[in-house]
Amino acid sequence: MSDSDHHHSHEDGSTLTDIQKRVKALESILVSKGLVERAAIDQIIEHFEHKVGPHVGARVVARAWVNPEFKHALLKDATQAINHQSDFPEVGQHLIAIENSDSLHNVVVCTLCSCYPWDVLGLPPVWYKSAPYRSRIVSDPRSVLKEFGLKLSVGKKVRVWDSTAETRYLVIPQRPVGTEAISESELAKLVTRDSMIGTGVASFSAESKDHG
Amino acid sequence: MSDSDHHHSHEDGSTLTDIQKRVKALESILVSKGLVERAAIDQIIEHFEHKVGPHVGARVVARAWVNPEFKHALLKDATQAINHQSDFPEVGQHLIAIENSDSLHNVVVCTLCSCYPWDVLGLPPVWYKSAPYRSRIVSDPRSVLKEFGLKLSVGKKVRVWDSTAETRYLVIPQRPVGTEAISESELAKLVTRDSMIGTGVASFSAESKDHG
Amino acid sequence: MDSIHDLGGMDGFGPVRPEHDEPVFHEKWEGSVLGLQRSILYLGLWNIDVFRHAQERIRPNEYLSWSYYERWTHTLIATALERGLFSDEEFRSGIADAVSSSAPLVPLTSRDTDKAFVRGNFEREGMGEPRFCVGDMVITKELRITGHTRLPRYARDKIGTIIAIRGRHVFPDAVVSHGKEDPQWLYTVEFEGSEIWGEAVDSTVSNLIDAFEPYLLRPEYD
Amino acid sequence: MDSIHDLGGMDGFGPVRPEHDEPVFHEKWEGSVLGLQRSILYLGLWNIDVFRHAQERIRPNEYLSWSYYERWTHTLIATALERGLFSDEEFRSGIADAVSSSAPLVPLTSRDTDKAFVRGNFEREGMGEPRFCVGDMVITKELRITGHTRLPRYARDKIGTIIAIRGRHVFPDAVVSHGKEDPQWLYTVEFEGSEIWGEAVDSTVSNLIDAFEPYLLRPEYD
Repeated sequence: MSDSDHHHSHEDGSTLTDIQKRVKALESILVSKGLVERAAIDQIIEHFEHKVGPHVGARVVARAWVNPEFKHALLKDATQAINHQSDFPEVGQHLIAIENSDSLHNVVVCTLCSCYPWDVLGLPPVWYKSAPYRSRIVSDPRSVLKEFGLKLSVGKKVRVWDSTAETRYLVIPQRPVGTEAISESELAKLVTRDSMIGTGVASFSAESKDHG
Repeated sequence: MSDSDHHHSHEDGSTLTDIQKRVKALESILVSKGLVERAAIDQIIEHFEHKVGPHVGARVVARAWVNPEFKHALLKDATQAINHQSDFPEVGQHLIAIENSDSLHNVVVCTLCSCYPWDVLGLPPVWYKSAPYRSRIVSDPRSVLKEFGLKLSVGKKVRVWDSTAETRYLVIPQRPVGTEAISESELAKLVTRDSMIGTGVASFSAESKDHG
Repeated sequence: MDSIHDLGGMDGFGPVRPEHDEPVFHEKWEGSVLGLQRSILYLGLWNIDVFRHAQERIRPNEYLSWSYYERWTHTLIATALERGLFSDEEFRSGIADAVSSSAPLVPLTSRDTDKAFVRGNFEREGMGEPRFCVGDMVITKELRITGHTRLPRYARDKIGTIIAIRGRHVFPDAVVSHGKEDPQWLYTVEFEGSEIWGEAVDSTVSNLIDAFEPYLLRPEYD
Repeated sequence: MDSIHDLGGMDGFGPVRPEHDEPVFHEKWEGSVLGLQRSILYLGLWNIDVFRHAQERIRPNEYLSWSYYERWTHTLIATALERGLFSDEEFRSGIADAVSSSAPLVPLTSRDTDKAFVRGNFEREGMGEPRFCVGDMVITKELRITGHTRLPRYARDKIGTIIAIRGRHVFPDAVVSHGKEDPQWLYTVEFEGSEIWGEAVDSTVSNLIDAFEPYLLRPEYD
């Protein structure tokens, strides 16, 4: 496949682009050989479109905020802690929770490919898989975080975790101030995807309280 | 300038490619502003097409082979040594001659761009400026040299010179055996461009002797 | 191999561009590619390390020009052809040969897709103790191999500290080079940012990687 | 900056492909680009270091996809626009503004092209002695800067030996970052191949670079 494949499509009158044709061809031969079932593929798509996603991780974080015992277990072994809760979906081994504090900010990357805690965050966003993020977050985290609108205080320690093996990292952002009276399920709504990667923080404003 | 510039030319009916148009546009505005003279450009092209080239370096190497005093001076300060000879073209400062021997092979690269001793070798070949050569010759010189058909003996020392500053390196290949009776100008014909970069050696066969 | 995939510390790619309200898939075929990748890995002919290594072998200009799922598509087809999952002719025609010579493989069906959703466990029980303890200083090797490795260039030949032992895991370098799991102890190693980036980074930054035991040396002993 | 131009030690680009009987130029426009580059440098508005740094800022996928003279063309136009040699409007129209605001520049003419053929001399006389002697052991810095540098990544944080002192030369890092020549002593440093590439390289190989004094530290003293 060369560059030109992407630029000169539609020459045969088909409305499919070259990449679409290649994916279709791959699927066809695998189905024809009985190696892949179309219904299974549809279920996988359905799973990633509607079942997993940052809402899973957000519920985990919210519970950690309100339940010190769960948080303790989560920081010890996130996989076990989550799988012991009956109302969370099962997650794979070696999920590791890392906690932000007043003195420490954590941020996660995979410089070598695009490792990401799919179980709890769903599929990674395009920027997480992109060269700009993978190249710069390790050497210049403060500038990159600034581009996300996150300005860390000068003395704060920054740990950049590169997911180079089959361990997966979930950042536990700090609980926003002023949320003492808020329920666990409402707290989960404050936990953004980026806050669990470390490129954002969980935040709370009077306005969001009014609407909650 | 994006990729598509290169792929979608000729849409205006012109027979020029996009890159040709851009070069023409650059030349036009510079000439129009009186900053560049077309005749000077033509002379520069003429110079690199017909005046400088590996034949210059080859003559330097051949003289070093037959004239020990010149060789001594060349290895001490190649620029001075060459500029002191009335029949060589003038070369710039900081040309450095490095000599191959039975125990040492030298090879030259510019990993950061394409620095090359233009004065004595002319313009560098495409492969010298290419990513495969620049990336691999420093870390795996023996394999790369093998691709050039050059198999070095196992114990031979290999020095890989990366032209990272304004110094320029000219390899003095070993004089082939059996060339004792050959004149300096005939010897120069045995000195290839690659032998002066270090990706080749000067060689001599009975056959070439017959023709010489 | 140290190809373009090893991006940590490179400059020149411009700013990160987050997309507001990014959809899970930007085009329908991207979902199909994901489904195909999961289904193919389920067959067990090769693992995630082999898939990653195939990505590393994409030519650098294509690696940078293609989108993520374009890279996946390319890699899935190339690896399937390489490993004989189907032939060139079968791929072109879309029709399976009458006589299939491949080993009996159990495809992923819609009854058991759940199995494909929980991440595989790469930890392996075994004899032996980890060589390093939490708190130990280690030096990462200057490791240049033609095969696959998970030690990024930026973290080589650097002094760091073990902050956690993660168990004994399948060693990706071994899986790719000779198909064996050869499990190794896995550690999280922390480096001062200045150890890696020199004066370019402020003293509050540290970098952490997960490093397999063969990547690590004991200072002054090895 | 450590962009894609810093290729030493990267894998994945495939074999070197020498071309038999390669012509000096493959297409006529390539010669024009070379002539234009020489003519523009002759104007003295910027030097070769600035031109190199402009190449480094080409986006990596374009750097790898474009040919050498395509990169030059791009860089010449971009730098000329950046430095105000002509305006966007002038470039598009091909017509110089009636009133030119640029400083009086002396163009290279066919009478004196010889001057453009001898390489410029970047050595600068000056006070002071070199800090290192031939035979000294040195450590290269772990140098990561956002501007221009001529210390390749593969040769950073490595122990080597000074084998030659090359004089006091214009410092490229300074020229690009603040337009001053700031001359520095230049040394040729030799490294054992294993110091740089670990066990991947046999013991007969050594790597040499030309390194400016600010790139070098004295072991255990600095």
